[in-house]
Parts: sequence; C-alpha cells; structure tokens
Amino acid sequence: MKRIGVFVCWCGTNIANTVNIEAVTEAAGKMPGVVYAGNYKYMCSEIGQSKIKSAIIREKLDRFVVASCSPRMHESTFRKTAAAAGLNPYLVEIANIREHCSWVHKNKGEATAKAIALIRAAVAKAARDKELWATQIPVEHRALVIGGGIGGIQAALDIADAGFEVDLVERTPSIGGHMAQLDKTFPTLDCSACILTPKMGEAASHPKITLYTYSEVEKVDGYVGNFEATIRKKARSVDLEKCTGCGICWEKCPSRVKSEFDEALSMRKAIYIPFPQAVPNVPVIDRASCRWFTREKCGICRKTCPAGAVNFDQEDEVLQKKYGAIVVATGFDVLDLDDFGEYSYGKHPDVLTSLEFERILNSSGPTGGRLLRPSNQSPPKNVVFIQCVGSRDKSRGKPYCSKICCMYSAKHVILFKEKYPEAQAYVFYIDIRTAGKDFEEFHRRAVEEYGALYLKGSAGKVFPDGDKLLVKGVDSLSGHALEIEADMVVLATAIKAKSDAPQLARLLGISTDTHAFFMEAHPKLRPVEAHTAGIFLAGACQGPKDIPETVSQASGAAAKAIVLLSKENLLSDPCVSEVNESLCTGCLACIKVCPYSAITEKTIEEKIHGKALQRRVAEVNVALCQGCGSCTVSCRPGAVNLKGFTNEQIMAEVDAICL
Amino acid sequence: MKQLSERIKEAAFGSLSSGQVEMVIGWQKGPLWWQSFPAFITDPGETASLIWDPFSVSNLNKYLLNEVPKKKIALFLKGCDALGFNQLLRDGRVEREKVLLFGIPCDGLVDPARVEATGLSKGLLQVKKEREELVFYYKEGQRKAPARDFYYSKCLSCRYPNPVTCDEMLGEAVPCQPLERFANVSKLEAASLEERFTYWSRHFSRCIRCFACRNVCPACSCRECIFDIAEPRWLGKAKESGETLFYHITRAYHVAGRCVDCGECARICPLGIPLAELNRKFIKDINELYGEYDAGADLDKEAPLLTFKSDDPDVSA
Amino acid sequence: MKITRDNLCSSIVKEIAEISGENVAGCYQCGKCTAACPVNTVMDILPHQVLRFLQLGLVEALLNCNTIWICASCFTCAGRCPRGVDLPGIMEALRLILLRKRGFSRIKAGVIPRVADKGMPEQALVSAFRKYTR
Amino acid sequence: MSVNLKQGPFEPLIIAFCCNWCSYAGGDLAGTGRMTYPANVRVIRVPCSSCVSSNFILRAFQRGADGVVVAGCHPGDCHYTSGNYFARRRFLLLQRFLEFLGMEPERFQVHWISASEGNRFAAVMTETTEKIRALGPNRKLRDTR
Amino acid sequence: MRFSYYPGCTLKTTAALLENSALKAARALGIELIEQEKWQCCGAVFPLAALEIAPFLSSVRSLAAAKDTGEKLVTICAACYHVLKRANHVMKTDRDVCTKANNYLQLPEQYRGGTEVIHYLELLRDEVGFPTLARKVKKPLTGRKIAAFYGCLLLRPPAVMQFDNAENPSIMEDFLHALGAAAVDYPYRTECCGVYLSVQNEEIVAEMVAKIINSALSHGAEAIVDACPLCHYNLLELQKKTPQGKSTLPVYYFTELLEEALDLKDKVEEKMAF
Repeated sequence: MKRIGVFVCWCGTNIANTVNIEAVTEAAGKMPGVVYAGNYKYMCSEIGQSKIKSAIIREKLDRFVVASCSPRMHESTFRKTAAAAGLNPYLVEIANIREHCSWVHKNKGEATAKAIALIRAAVAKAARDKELWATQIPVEHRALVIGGGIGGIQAALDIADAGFEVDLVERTPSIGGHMAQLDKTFPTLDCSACILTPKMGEAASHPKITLYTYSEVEKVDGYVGNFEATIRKKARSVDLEKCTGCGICWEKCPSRVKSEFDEALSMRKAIYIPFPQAVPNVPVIDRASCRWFTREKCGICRKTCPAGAVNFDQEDEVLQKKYGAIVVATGFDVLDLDDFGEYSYGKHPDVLTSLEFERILNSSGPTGGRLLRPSNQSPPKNVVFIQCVGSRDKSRGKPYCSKICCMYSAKHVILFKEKYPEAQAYVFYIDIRTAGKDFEEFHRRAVEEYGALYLKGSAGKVFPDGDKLLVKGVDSLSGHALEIEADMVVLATAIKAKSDAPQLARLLGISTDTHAFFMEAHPKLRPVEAHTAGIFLAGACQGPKDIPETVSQASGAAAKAIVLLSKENLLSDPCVSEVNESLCTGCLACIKVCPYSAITEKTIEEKIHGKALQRRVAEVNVALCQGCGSCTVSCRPGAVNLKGFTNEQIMAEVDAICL
Repeated sequence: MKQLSERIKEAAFGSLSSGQVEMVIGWQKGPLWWQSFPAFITDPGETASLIWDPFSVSNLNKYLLNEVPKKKIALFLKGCDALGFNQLLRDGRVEREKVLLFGIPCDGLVDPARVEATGLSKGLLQVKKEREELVFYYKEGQRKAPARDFYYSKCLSCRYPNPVTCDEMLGEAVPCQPLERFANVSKLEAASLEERFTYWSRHFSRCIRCFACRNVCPACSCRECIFDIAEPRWLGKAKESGETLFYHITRAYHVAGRCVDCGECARICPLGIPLAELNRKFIKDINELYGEYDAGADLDKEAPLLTFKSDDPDVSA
Repeated sequence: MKITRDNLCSSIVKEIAEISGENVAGCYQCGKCTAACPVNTVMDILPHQVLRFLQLGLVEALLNCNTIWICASCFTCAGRCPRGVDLPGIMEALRLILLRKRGFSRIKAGVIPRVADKGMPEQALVSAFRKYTR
Repeated sequence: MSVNLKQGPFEPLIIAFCCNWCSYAGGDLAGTGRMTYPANVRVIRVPCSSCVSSNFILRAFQRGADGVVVAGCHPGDCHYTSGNYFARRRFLLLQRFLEFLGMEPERFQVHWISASEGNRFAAVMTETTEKIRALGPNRKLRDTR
Repeated sequence: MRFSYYPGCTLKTTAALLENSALKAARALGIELIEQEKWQCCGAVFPLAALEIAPFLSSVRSLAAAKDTGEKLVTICAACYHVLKRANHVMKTDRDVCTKANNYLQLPEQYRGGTEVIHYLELLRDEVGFPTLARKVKKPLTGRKIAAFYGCLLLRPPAVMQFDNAENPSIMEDFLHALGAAAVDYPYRTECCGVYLSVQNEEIVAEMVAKIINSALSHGAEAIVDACPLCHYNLLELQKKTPQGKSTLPVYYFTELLEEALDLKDKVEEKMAF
C-alpha cells in the first residue's frame, strides 16, 4: 500500500477564507492511501516546507500531495522539497485549490466540496506516480538573436562578452532598428544616434558576433540547447567584402523610391543604404525597384563601382546552424490609421505620426533637421499633439496603453519649442503617465518651462481650413469645446506587435497574447523567457517599452541565455512519452502526430512459439520529446504513455473527481 | 463461377508445389449449403478441396496475423478484402513481400438469411451462381432466381468489387454499380436527437459484447486490444449500458479514418446491430469536413486523423 | 456637494443602465464625444459631462438639461468612442425616463400643421414623434 | 456524486480538461483576477489538448459527469505547435458522432482559451454550467451502477 | 439581377423623386427591384433602448419576407437602410431579442437575421460594379464639380453599418466618378445635417447646414448630392435660412444624377411630350 501525505495550505487567508481547511484536511486523511494529512498557513514558506520534510520522515511517506496554489506557481518548489527529503521529485502532485477554487468561488460550502474533490483527484494521481529521472542533453554553445534593434544589439553584446558566439539576424539592410530613426531620447535629450551608433559598431566588430543583415530566420527545429535554425541571407547584390561604402553607386542610381527609414517622407535610390550610419555600411539593391532587375536595363551602379562590388548574379544564401539559445527581439510596428479618418492623416501632409515627426526633427532626416511644414516648407507656429491615437481604444485601436507616447510627446514639445521659442504647442491628452525615473520632472518642464498647453480631452476632428488645419477638440476640465488653428498635427499613434509576429511565433513554437505580442512564461517571475525552454524575449516584441526597459530586458534575456549556454549539459524534463513495446502494434500513427519528430521506428526481436521473430515498434527520443502527449491519443491500445500524465493517472483523476 | 473455382485450385496447387509459398489460405465447403469456411492448406494434394462460391464471404487476410511464416503465404482476396489488406499493410501488420495475393473480382455474395427469408431454404442442398442468377438445388430438382435479390446489403453498396491490389488477378473485372452508401446515415441525421438515441439504445441494449465485430475488422489489428487490457481497465466487464456505449463509440472511433467500409462488422454481428452505419457516419463526416478519403484505396493520402490543415473547420462551440 | 453611495447606485442610475444597456463606468472621460459632436455649441451639458454626471449619480440635472433633446442621434460620438460606449443610447434612456415615467412630451403644440405645409418628409415627423413623445 | 451533497435543485458536474500552457493558465488568470464561475467545474490539467483521449471523456460521462469541456490554446498558438490542430479534428468528429448517437451536443464542448483570457475562461465555464444545468443530468452515457 | 425592395413611407410621398429616378435607373441597368407586398413603416429611427422590441417588429417582418424569397433586400432611403440593417444585426446577435421577436411574430419559419440588407449605392458598387456603370453612362457629367454628402445614417455606427470606411468613405465619390463627374472632397461630408431637429429647432439645423454648404462651396462645389430624404430636405430648405438667406448650392438626390447620366431624363420628357 502506498503511503501518501496530504498538505493543505491556507495561503494566509487566500484559501482559508473560502475553503474550510479543517474539513478538507479531515476528508483528505480518509482518502485511499493517505496516511497523513496536515495543514499550515504557508506551505511554500521555509517552515511549511520543513513541516513537509519532517512528515515525510516521521510518517514514512512515499509520495505526497500539496493542496495549494496553481502547480504553475509552486510545483517546482515542492518537488525540491521532496528531493531534499530524499523522495524522487516526481512523486509530488499539486491540487490547485486557490486559482481554481478559493479565488473563483464565493460559497464556502461549494468551494470546500470542490477542494476535496480536487484533492481526491490529486491523491489518485499521486498513487500512480512513478519515480522519474531526468536525462542529460548536451548544449550547443552558440546563441541566435533575432532582430537587430537596440534590444537585439544589447542582448548580442552581453552574450558575446560572456564568451559565447552569437549570430545576430536582422531583416533590413542595417542593424539599428527604430532607435536609429529617433532624434533625441527622453528624459535626458541624449542624441539617439550618438548613443546607438557606438553600440552598432561594437556589435559589428565584436569577434564573437556574426551579423546577418538583410537576412531572415526561415525555420527553427530542435529544442533547448539544441536548436537548428535555417537562415536565409537575401541576395544583397553587393559584395560585403569588396564594397568600401563610397556611395558612388547610390549617387548615380536613377531609380527613386520612398525611404522606409524616413517613413516615406523622403526618397531613396534602388541601390541604397537606409541611413548614413548604417551597419554594415554596404548598400543593397532593392530588386523590386531596380531597373536592371525589372527591365534588364541600366546597370549603372555596376559600371561605376570602383571596387567592382556590385554583383547582379548574387543569389540568396541559405544557412543551417545550431544554437543553444535564442533571443527574440523583433520590436514593434506603428498602428495603421485607416480607420481614423477624422484626423485627416494621409489626406493632409501636415498631419503626421509621431515617428514621422521624429524623422522631420532629425538632422539626418528628410529636412536635414529643419522643422518645417511638409505642405509648404514654412516654419510651424502652432502644433497640436494628440495623444492616445489608437491606444487605449478598444473599439478601433488597441485597448492597451502604448506606454511611451506621453513621454515622447513631452520630448517633441520641448524639441519643437527649442527650435521655435515663440511658437505654441498644444497637447490633447486623456491621462498623463510618467511613471519612470525623471519622467514626471521632464513632463513638467514641457508644461512649465516650454509653456505647452496641455488639454485634458480629445480632438474630434482635424481638417484643412485654408492653409491651416482646424482642430476641433474639447478641454474637459473647463467644459469647453475648442477649435485650434494649427500648422501641424502630430498623432501619438499606438504601438502594435509586428504584423508577422504570429508567423514567427509559430516558427519558434512560442505563444503570443491576444494582441500578437510574444508571451512571457510568467508575467511577474519569468518576464524574459518564452514558454518554450531556451527562447528568451527582449524589447517591444513582448509589449510596448521604452529604450531603457528594452535594454534591461535584453540584458536580462542575455543573462538567462548565458546561464543556459554556460552549461555543458541540460537535464531534460523526464515527463516524456514512452513506448510499451509489448503493446505496440507498430502502426506508427504516433510518428505522424509528433511535432518534434521525436518518435522513430525500430525493429525488435522477440520469441513467439519458440521462434525468433522481428517486428517493428515505435521508439521515443527522450531528448527531442517535449511531452505534449499527442502520440498517446493516436495510439489505440495505449502502448504510448506520457510519463507524469499516464493514461492510468488521468483515468484515476476522472474517476476520483466523479466519485 | 466454376471456372474461377478451377483457377483458384490451379493457383493454389502451382504456388504450393513450386515451393513459392508454404501455405495457402482459401475457402472450403462445409456440410451445409451455406457453409464456406476458411481453409489452411500446406499440402499441394489438398488444393483440390478449395472452392469459390456465393458464400465465400470470409475475409481471409486477418488470418495472416496468426501465422508466423518462414516463406510466403498465398491468399485469395475479394475487392473488399483487398482494401482491408491495404489497411493491414499501412498498419504494419503484414509484410507485402511475405504474401502472394490472388485477386478475385466479385460482384456480390449471398446472404443465407435472405435465402431463408424467401422460404427457398427448405430442403436446399446446394446453391450455385450462373451468370446473373442463383440456381437452388433440391432433391426434387432446381429453381432459379435473380442473384442480386439475395446479396448482402454491404455488397449492394460495394464500390470496389475488383481488388485494388494483388499479384495475380483470377477472372475478369466485374462492373460496379453501388447503391448510395450513406442513405441510412443521412436518414438518421435527419431524425431528432431523441429518435436517434432511442434507435441506438435499442440496438446497443442487445449487444452481448462477443467482440465479433472487432475480431473480423481489418482495421482492428492491435496485438492487444484496448478492450482486453487489464491495467488500466478501460472497458469494464459488467453488462452495463454505459460500458456498451463506451465499447461501440470507441470501436468506431478507433477505426475512424481507417475503416475500409467492407461491412464485415455488421455482417458478422449475431444480433444484427447495424455497426457499419457507425463507421459510415465517420466516413461521411470526414469526407465532408476534410475531403474525400477512401481508406484502403487512397494509399497516397495521409489518414485524416493523422494530419491537419490550419484552416480546418473549427470545433469550438 | 455631497456624494453618497446611495446616489451613485440609485434605482434611476440602474434604470438608465438597463434601458441603454451601457455601463457608464466604461467611460474614462477622454472627451472624444464632445469633440466630435456637431451640436455641442448649443448644449448646456456637454456629451462627456453627461457621462460624468451619470458616474457621479447626478441624474436630475440631466433630466432637466437641453442636451438630451438636442442630441440628434447622429452616432458620431459612438463611432469614435475608444471605450465603445453608446452615448446616443444613454441619451435615449434619459429621454425615455421623462417620456415614459413623467408623461413628458417635447413636441410643441402647433408644430405639426406648420411643418406639414412645408413638405417636410414623413421621416422627419415620425422621427421627431418617436424621439419627443411616447 | 453530484456537486451539492444536499438535496436540492440539480447541480451538474462538469469536468474540464485544460492544456497546461493556455487554458489552465487562463484558469489561473481567472483566479488571479478573482473572476467567479460556478464551482461545478473541476479542472484536470493535461499538457496539451491533443493529449486528451476520447477514453477520458467517455469515462467521465460514464462515471457521472454531466458535461465535459476540453480547452486548449487557440489553433495556431499551440505550445507544441500543432497539437490542437490534431485535437480539433479528433474532437469535431467525436462531437458529431456523439450527436449522431443521440447525445446532447452541449455536453461535450471544446473551447480555445489562451493564457491571457482569464475572463473568457470564466465566461466559458459559467455558460457551460448554465447550459448543462438547463439540460439536466446526463443519463444517456452514464453507468447505471 | 433580382432583389427584394423596401421603399418606405417617405419615398412614396415627399421623396417620390428619389424613388422614381432610382427605379428608372434600375430598369435601365437591368436590375429587377421587386417591391415587397406588405411593407410597413420601419419607424424612421432605430430604437436605442435595449430590450425594446416592439418598434422594430415591422422591420423584422420585412426582413423575414425577403428571406423567404432568398433575395437581398434593397433600400433607397438612408433611414430605412439604417433601421433595417440595425434591426437585422440585433436579430443576428441578440439571442434574447431574437427569440422574443420570433415568438411575437409567429412567422412560419424562425427568422435569425439571414437576410442581407443593402443600400442602392451598394447595389451599384457591388452588384452592378462602378466600372460597368461607367460603361453604361450615356451622358457623362464631365466637368461637373459635385460634393457628396453622406450624413449619418448610412455610415454610423460603423461596427453595425459596415457601409464604408465611416471616417473616410469613398462610395459616393466613386459613384460620381463613374458618372464622369468630378467629386469635391470637403471636411463636412460625413457630418450630421441636423435631422429631425428641424421639426422644432430650425435655427440649430440652419447653422449646421450652413457649415456644410459653405465648406462644400469653399472647396469648389457646384452642387451637392445626397442619399437621404431628410438630409435632402434640410440641405435644400434650411439653406434658405442660412445667414446668406438664399439658396446658393443646388441639392440633388444621387439617383437624379444617375438618371441624368444614363440619359433617362430626356426620354421621359419625350414620352410625356407625346
């Protein structure tokens, strides 16, 4: 007979207020196999854990159940407790009587009855627990960083500085990301390029970092410590080794297209570097707009290149490399404003998104840093900034706060007023959010020193009125509907997840939230890890963030990756599938449903009626198996079983709950 | 038909006496008119006892699972049997190179029950098929009737009368004029929930759990069946409506996407439970939801439950 | 002014929520409704204030204002509200409370023959009657 | 056992198989957010919706569950990349089959609930409980012992 | 092309011009609009109070009748379009109201929102197609600068109406282009005209109309075109009460221009002359 212990946690009042602890403990004590049941205020505390340990020894428990919070919270804690008391850590089951019971029910009688049922199920499962042992998997000591913005650069540098090789993959022709587009940064007004370009250079010259710009990750297989990625290096049409970055080619190129880097406010050539400080400082040919590739005419860049670096015949290169860890730092996009026609964005050139305004402020931008109205190149006297365009908008935009707009708009006000001290800035806001070091002070400077008029309210409509823009809005504090004649209107447009984030998530096997931001493994305690082991998150791909937050998350992700890479071997989760060869019929349906190609066919020999016979059966590669259990359902006789969640165990849980 | 019998005997004799195979599995006549039994012959001299008649309904290929051959085994396959053979092959239960297959085109077999029902069975000695007719032999003489009137209903909706696989075809291909096979499923679907429940509970309440439907099924070939496994005990032993339902749902679900629609389960059921309709419900749904799929015939397609499309119809309520 | 829970959760506040099917707590006072309103210049209580008054439980003031009769149900506010609050529905609820409960009628006597003369479309008359009377 | 030990109006027993990564976490979030739903629902944690065998579902009905919910990640968001795609096919066929045998289709439901949808978790559980309470006890698939 | 057609009260009286021109053009374009047999007034305004079903039962009746013929239900009046489409949306999405309405109406078959309600403009855009329409134009309105006025009822609330991009629509401009005219873009094209406020608050509406008219004028419009009898009345009649005190901008129903471009006007006149 098994000797099961049950430990009921009060979780202070979190459980005890809604669940009758004494009644539950008493009922647990009478369950089959249970030889001891006790309770304590905080089972996860040192004292609580030592109570478990001493009960294990005193009562000779061979397994136990903790009725407490979600197993996603403290299963690992109590497994360690078991190990410390000499029990195999997989002889522990958790009954979730907090998140799934005391917190969601109000009636004490009902909650108590349910808690007892949940414990009965956990006891039934525990009775069928077996000792499990983790196996060792070797670790590939190289990291892949996806995304070459400030987050990706920081993560790559940190990992490389720890002595590991890093491949940094960036989709566009240069690293730098959105930060390279910015003029100054809040709240210090540091020049963005001045602090970013040294980092870009460092990443490019670091002996442990390999840059793959103009490249994309196409496929990722494998698992923690042993990922295998397929990277497509798109044909640059310019030889990275030969090019000196002299610039003759793009001067001569006759094709002009809108510059992505300048948010379409300026033109670039078909052969181009996105911005002057680009790394690598080597152009690419945008084949979709190049005359050679579209009409087989021209070729002037090839003719004029003094280094002979232009190569029209270059082809995409596909690499396959192994990595131990992956950092995802793919950044964000800006919301499309098609549904916000009332602001006349796209209809009038003087209505800009904040990112466009940033380019116009920037000395390397389309106006060379002169802040002029795009419509007539005249200096603006009145600029209206509108906050929360698409943010906090569950109807047409995104319900979340984009987090950075309050601050960058204060920055925009200051930069605008620095250029035109006599001009007036107006800011329509709903709430001002300045939680951050020196943020509130910075915002107050915009109001007090620079005289920006902050109007609590919204703009309802923006439309051209003569050569001005008429902004109709409201100041809700005074209760007046307002009209402002503006020269420019700047829309603090919501930040959103990259439009192809779901595809990347699928490729990596990580999950996204409802807004397509990548999901962290735990919102509080594991904020830089993805749900999939070995994949880490940095920056705005996980949710709106400013630069210091992105950088610190990147360093956090790097630290997590370094911890992983510095191990020679990893212990694999022993909750993997196993095949009972005597039951296996060899139909191999399990192979078809396995997402990790973890099941293979093997031939075994056995004796039947005295004759040696060969037959095929399925075999699980425990290093590849991630424990989803899909194979167990595809197996009709139940020959494949998932350790830790065996058919016997789940059946026992069902039976126990229904008892 | 006589000619086909002769060719069977020749094929069996030839393959055994040449040493190409060590055993032939075919049919032999039993003492009564409706009895045609499986025969396992290793001696070329006994091949003369093999027959082919309108009662050779047994699917022989499941016997392969019991035999541990050194050499090949020769086997006779009707159209439906060939589909079943392919399913066994797909499930890894037979090795193609260890069997020699003789294909038999078959336009239908006679259901003894239908003969009984017409009263023709009284004093009946023998039944033979001549072209499209059955000839009933009595002491007093003989009577004739159209053969199709006596066929198993599964044969009337047969879509593969000619074997889709074999090493040698014995006989000419026969034409295929199947009746609509989903007629009964559609009729039931149109009925109300309670009508359907009553219909099936009446049938299932008669089930004696003899497992004949499973044993005969070419898609049920597990070394040890889930219903027989003691730990965990999935299926209880009690005669209990819940258990019986579990059995029937699970049996049908396990052959979903694998059932070749040979209809053997319904034919073999001693209580006449229309088991094939359960399988056909799955076939019909699979065809509607995931595209036409014929288990046993569509060898190049993946089994529908072992694959997916990202835009499959949703199950979420 | 004294604010009490009784005012905040009075039966009439609940009734307005019930008739309109809207939860006024959804409003975070961004003022978009007022900014968008084509008739805000002639309203005595601005659209966003209507919601604020309701949040504060100040229903009587709303029942005595001209705003609810000037609102033309043009749905500009509802279409742009970031919180998805249907303000025209709330205005309708306020009107209905007066029309249904208090036997109120907004149609001035003598209006009908006057407008009918001018070939005003039926649509206008039916609408006005639906909005102003019960 | 029915949920309420006392005599009273019918209270259904609902068993919910929830995948660890999305729906179970969604259930946790419902708890963290103190969203309420009826205590009739009892959750069994499984790694993935593709790990839920029809055997478990039928067993639950046999042993007296009045409703069974399987909840997993939204299609496309499976923690194991493709598990719920297989589950979607398996369960759609099973659902239609049970209905074919005369079972009320509401009794066996499949829902996709992500880890961030605590409110949806609570709503699904509440709605399911109400639906099944209205249907009455499961008599069709239950063992009579 | 065959459709169920719901005319509504106004089109049978004060806005007969709108109906006549629309029906004439439809015939010329090979569209069969079958007037519903027993239509009742839609109620002119959509009841905004939740759980109030009585006011839109008449709409549900028309919707259900259209479903029986399996045809899309076409409206020309913007108000009818608005009310029918919203009533249909409620029937589709609100189980409770749907059940009540069905219980009340005792229709031979339950109605659950299966009918598609479309406006005449949508008919032109999606069924005929503007390119086809352009080819059928006999007398293009070349050189005419016309401002389209959308008003409220077609566009809002956008989530339910889904008529066009509510803040930046283009269907009427595309229509004008198909007829060969130049469409004038001006900021007030989606504003409210004042609707039924004109019944007793004329001065407010006059001010609103003045803004619309002036905006159109200042952007170079020579005429304004609308799709709603009430907008039409307000724009036409209350223009006279604007500070200018006179009518400065001609106001047309969009169908009048259609009639003209398809060269149907003269024909009728010829006929009448005979």
